[in-house]
Amino acid sequence: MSVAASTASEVTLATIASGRTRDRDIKSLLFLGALWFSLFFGIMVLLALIIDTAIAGAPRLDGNLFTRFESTLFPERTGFKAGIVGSLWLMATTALLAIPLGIAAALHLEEFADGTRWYNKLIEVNLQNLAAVPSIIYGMLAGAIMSFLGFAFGGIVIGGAIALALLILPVVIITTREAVRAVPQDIRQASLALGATPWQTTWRQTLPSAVPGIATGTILGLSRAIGEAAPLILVGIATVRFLPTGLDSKVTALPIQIFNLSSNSQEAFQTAASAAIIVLLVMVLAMNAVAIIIRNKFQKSW
Amino acid sequence: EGGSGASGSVTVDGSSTVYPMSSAAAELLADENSDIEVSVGFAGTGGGFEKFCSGDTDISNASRPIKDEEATACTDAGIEYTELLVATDALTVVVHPDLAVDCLTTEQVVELFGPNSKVTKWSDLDPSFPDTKVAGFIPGTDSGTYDYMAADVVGDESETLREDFESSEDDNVLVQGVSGTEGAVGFFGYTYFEENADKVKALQIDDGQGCVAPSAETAQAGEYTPLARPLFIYVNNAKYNDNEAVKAYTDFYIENLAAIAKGAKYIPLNDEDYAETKTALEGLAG
Amino acid sequence: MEADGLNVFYGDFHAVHDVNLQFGKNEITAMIGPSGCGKSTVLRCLNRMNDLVAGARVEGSVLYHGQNIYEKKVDPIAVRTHIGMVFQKPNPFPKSIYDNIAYGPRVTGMKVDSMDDLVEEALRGAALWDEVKDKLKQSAYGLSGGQQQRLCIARTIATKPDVILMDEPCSALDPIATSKIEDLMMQLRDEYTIIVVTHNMQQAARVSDRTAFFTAKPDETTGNRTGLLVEFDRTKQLFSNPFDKRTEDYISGRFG
Amino acid sequence: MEADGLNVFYGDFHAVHDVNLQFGKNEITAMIGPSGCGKSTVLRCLNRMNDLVAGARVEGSVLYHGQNIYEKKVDPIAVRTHIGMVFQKPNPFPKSIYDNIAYGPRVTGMKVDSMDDLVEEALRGAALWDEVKDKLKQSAYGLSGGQQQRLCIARTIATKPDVILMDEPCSALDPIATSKIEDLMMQLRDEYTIIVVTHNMQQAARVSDRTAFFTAKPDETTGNRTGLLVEFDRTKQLFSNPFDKRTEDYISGRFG
Amino acid sequence: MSDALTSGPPPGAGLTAPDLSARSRPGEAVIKALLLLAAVLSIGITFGIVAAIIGPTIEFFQQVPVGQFFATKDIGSQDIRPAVVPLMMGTAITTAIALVVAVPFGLGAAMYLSEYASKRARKWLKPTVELLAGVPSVVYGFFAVYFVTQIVLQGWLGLEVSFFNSWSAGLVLGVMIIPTVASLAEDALSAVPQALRQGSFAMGANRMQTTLRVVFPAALSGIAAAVVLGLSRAVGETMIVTMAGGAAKNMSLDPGEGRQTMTAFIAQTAQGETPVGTPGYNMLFAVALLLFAITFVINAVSIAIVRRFRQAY
Ligand SMILES: Nc1ncnc2c1ncn2[C@@H]1O[C@H](COP(=O)(O)OP(=O)(O)OP(=O)(O)O)[C@@H](O)[C@H]1O
Ligand SMILES: Nc1ncnc2c1ncn2[C@@H]1O[C@H](COP(=O)(O)OP(=O)(O)OP(=O)(O)O)[C@@H](O)[C@H]1O
Ligand SMILES: [Mg+2]
Ligand SMILES: [Mg+2]
Ligand SMILES: O=P([O-])([O-])[O-]
Repeated sequence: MSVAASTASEVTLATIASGRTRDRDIKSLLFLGALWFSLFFGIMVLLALIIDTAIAGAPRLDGNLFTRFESTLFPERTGFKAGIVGSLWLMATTALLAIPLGIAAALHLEEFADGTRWYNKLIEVNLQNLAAVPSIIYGMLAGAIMSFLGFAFGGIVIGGAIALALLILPVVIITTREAVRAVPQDIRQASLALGATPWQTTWRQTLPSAVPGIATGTILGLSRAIGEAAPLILVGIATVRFLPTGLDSKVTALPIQIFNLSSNSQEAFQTAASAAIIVLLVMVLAMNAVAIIIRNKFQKSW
Repeated sequence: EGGSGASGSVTVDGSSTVYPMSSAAAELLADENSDIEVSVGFAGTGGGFEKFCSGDTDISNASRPIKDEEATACTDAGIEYTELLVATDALTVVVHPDLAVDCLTTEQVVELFGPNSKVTKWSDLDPSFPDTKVAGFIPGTDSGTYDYMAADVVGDESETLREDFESSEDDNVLVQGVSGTEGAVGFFGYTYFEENADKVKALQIDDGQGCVAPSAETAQAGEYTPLARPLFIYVNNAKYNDNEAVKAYTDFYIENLAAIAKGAKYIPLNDEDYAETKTALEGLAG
Repeated sequence: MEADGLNVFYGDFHAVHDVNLQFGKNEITAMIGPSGCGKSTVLRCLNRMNDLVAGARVEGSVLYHGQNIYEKKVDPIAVRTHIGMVFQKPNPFPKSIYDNIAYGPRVTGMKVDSMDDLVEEALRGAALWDEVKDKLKQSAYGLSGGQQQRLCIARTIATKPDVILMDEPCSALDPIATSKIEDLMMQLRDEYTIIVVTHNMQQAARVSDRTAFFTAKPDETTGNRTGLLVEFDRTKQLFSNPFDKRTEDYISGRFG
Repeated sequence: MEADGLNVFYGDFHAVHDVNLQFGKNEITAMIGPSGCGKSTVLRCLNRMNDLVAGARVEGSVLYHGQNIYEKKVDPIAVRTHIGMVFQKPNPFPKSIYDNIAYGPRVTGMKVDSMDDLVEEALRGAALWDEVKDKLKQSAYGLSGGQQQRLCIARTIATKPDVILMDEPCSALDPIATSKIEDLMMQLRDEYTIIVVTHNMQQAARVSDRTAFFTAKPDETTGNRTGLLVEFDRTKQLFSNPFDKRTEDYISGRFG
Repeated sequence: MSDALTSGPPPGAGLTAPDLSARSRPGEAVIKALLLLAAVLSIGITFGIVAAIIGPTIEFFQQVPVGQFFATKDIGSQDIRPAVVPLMMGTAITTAIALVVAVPFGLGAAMYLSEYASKRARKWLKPTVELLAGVPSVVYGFFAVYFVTQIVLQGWLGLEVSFFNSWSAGLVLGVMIIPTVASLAEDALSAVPQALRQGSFAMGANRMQTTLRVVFPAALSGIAAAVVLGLSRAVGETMIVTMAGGAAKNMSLDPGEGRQTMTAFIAQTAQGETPVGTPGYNMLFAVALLLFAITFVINAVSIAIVRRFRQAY
């Protein structure tokens, strides 16, 4: 067709076909470089941390690490049996306290609460605030609860677990709500239209569909709990040289043992602490990895 | 003896200076009898007595004798106790190993740590000392060590030390601080120094008789003044008699006192003092 | 079944104004009208699904076997077991085909001799048995859209309702699946009273016995559009000889 | 400006098949056709906006002043400063009216004597000056939909392009705003080459000089619907006397 | 208006009405009550925190005048060291250093993830960055002391910093909160509608200009909330500052020196197990209440920012 362009302007062609794109001009490249660096700075620090700890702790990654109690006399065979077992106790107890409570609260807010009521609004705002409360404050609260309940001694399993459960409760509630909210309304309506009660609908349809999301959230919450030391200090958890036998027995935790050893100036103890950090990191990173895999695998698009 | 049949739990708290000994005692006992669960804390001498006199703990570690008001608190709560001397300590003033200072007079110690100290550089203390900034790492106010330095050495009526120094109940933190900071000074029990002799340097103290280095010998011989001091454990009489674990632990502790002190790198008692301690222990079993 | 002076509000918004309708037993009643005129709203009133919408409020009554289902002593959950519902988008549960069907009888505590028989009967009733009988234990999500919609119908009839409400049951389906569902509706008419909302006038004309035409009238002051019933008659009559001008305009494609 | 043997793929999906089009300078070319036939896709090829769609791949060439804009040495960003684009939904930036207009000249590093003058000129060009001259510093979000769309046009002409692409620029607007935009388009024709996608045949007939009619043909095996150009002619000719049966069916409302 | 009744069969004729009467479902009610209880408990926690802290705090202020609490230097005797201002200084300095690290790196990472990374890359990169927040804080504390202070600051950089110092604590704290800032900021950036980006590209802007001039400002309220949340994390973090920041009440501004933060004070004092009831012990609660109030206010600010400036697009 003759109407097609015939007056090609030289200027125009020069600018569009310069062989350079402004997406790769020097400023853009510097900017992209800065973004890259931002992203990888954190990852590099993480790597440095892992490598440094692995090198420092390698000599002590032996059986004693897992089978022996702490020794102040013989640093080369000090062990973390009490801390590892104690942390597992604390975690299991924390899970028992926080998960049912968190899921119940989330279900109320998401499925049964009338969001226009003032008390439900209050609960919402309050949850946002709780998520930002420093962990050490939860430790103080747990300490107060323990003395209120009349436990003379600090440092016992249930005290630590209460502190950790309080700490992760907001996380569990928030992630559970997100998971429940992601379940499409369709499914609930279908169930209700068949004559199921609201609770039957929640229990048999909504909750099962939300399990992967809830699992991701609780695993992340528990992985945070297992690494916490500050709230445990506040409930009096220190080092002990025996295993807990019940909820009211004295206990120690891996992060507490690490904290106590880290201040010991003898190198052999620091080596042991590094080895214990490796154990703790493996636990935490494994939990995170499981959570990420669940999230990426079960993320439904409906 | 070792109480091989006994089981139960023992709660020990108090002086962080004595902690390594009591902890070593627990550790060695565990090799013989793993049914006894001993938990040892380090709340500091004052904090320890607080718990001890409210009946929360069975044994209290102390790096000074019990104070009158503490004794009253115990008596008011109906708690009878026995004091057992377990070792001697030489309170050691340490500095960063590169610091070119080797000896302080008692007066200089007072000037350095006193509540109104104006010493910010070593040269403020003595013009011949280097021009390095002073950084301090001292025990927390709840420790017997702090009390001892404040009341018995510095002797200011407020019974406090200067406040701009780092403080911690955990002597290991002090070792770290002193060894990691140029121009740093601190003080703590002799053991912590001995364990870390490669990281920090102990100063000699001149109490008018010339510079004396802290050591087992000088402490035992009474030459290391005014910083040598006795270390104790206080045992709750009733708990000792009612709780077989407490008895087993205490007996084991005193029985093996020399070995424990050696293991924990303390200055053991001389024979005379040890005999006195054994007598006191026998008096306990009433 | 009958709606009497039905008014529905969403908060302050008057969505449906004074609707009176009588649904014939074992008949298919179609509800048509432009978007937003309140067809779905009226339908949801008929089995109290509107109870679940926050802020929705219903005035007037819905009589079912002479009983006003909005009376206080009536249990909305029981209402829904008698008056089933099929939705616009097929919404099977993320479970096996078998469990989808068995869900209703299980949650309502229905006494069943053999669940297997009940499942087969329901699937046969929804003309789906032959297509799925070999994969009852497989996930319902593996079915095509049309099969999923028939599964939803099967699931509904498994609870043995006597009225089935359908809200645009074919609008998410292709023509072949649509015609299967239409056939199925005509079969089901022998046993069930069916009330269906549709956008598709041809569909209304093809399958229904009676048709209700709704439209929405904007409020003069607020401009809010409130839905109302314009005309309700035998389908043949309404399409061939509408009584109201608006109906005529709508079915001749002049608006909506 | 001209498209030569244009084929577009989204991943494996062949969205547009072999389109050849010549756009007249200082003319308005309309692209019409049923939904999904690839009109927007073709339009986006003309200023390389498709580069930003993950998985999109373009074959063939688009000549602009004789230069193939898909050649390697061509900077797509520079292309876009010469060939502007207006979208279906008005998308002003969350900035002031003034900054919306000034954005293009600023980012492209245009030499301007007075930004104020440029802003005024662009707003006058988009017939918006009188309505907004007193609130240039206010957020663009305070404008009505039609004003926002004219702002988007003003923003585009501020960078002094010579081609303006418009993808259903009126479909989110009410009739009054629509007619304002249509007037504006006819004014702009004096200075710019305009290519507009529209669903509204009346609009195409009213404003355009030439019209391209697209449709989509399902693949026999996969059922994927690939878009193709059916007919391209002077608008009067195409609407009064279509050459192709499919065009005739479409413009007479028989399908789509 | 209709002839339905005359031309159709009477509705529902000849059938006995089914039983629709309301039945009581006690189980259902109990469960709902339990769920409500669980939700209400979250409010109970807040009240519990305040209640647990307030009693000893009141006692503290009976023992120590408010003026001494808000003093820059301890004026007291024996074991009362009531000045809180040096602790607040410590918190302020470490937090400032942490933000100097976390804000640019966090926002940079967020912009990369949201504007540059492919969908697939983002799916794995984002959790990897989030791992940084999953590393236990004792581990960071250990790393701060033995790697950052000893190897990096004193070794490689040859700085004359104290063994305990704010540089090390603040830097590592900053790394720890990078993901908090990055994750929330990324959400905010991703929520900016695609139409705005298209608009910008169509004007001839390049990706950097689009990111910085259109997307970033549009997401500003969310980004501000992300930074504020990072701030609140930094203020509340305990172990890193306890292990690496030292225990001195220090009013100097030199980050090379050590100083105690409010959280470190709480942890260290609690560990020392100061005798219950003494002013030294009660001060723990006064400081905790102050800390709680500060984080509460910070968080309220962040919620308000989001509410107030939420873009309507
Ligand atoms: N949950 C709700 N809250 C508030 N308003 C609603 C709600 N559901 C529907 N509406 C409003 O009520 C009116 C009627 O809606 P309804 O869905 O019943 O219309 P409809 O005729 O089914 O339309 P369509 O054909 O599009 O499905 C509409 O104006 C709608 O916006
Ligand atoms: N980003 C994309 N990824 C994959 N497929 C796409 C994408 N964008 C469009 N398509 C597909 O390409 C085909 C043509 O789409 P296009 O948007 O160009 O159609 P259209 O003619 O503009 O339709 P409409 O009139 O609805 O806007 C459609 O089948 C569409 O689904
Ligand atoms: Mg509807
Ligand atoms: Mg389009
Ligand atoms: O812990 P102290 O020995 O110093 O009381």
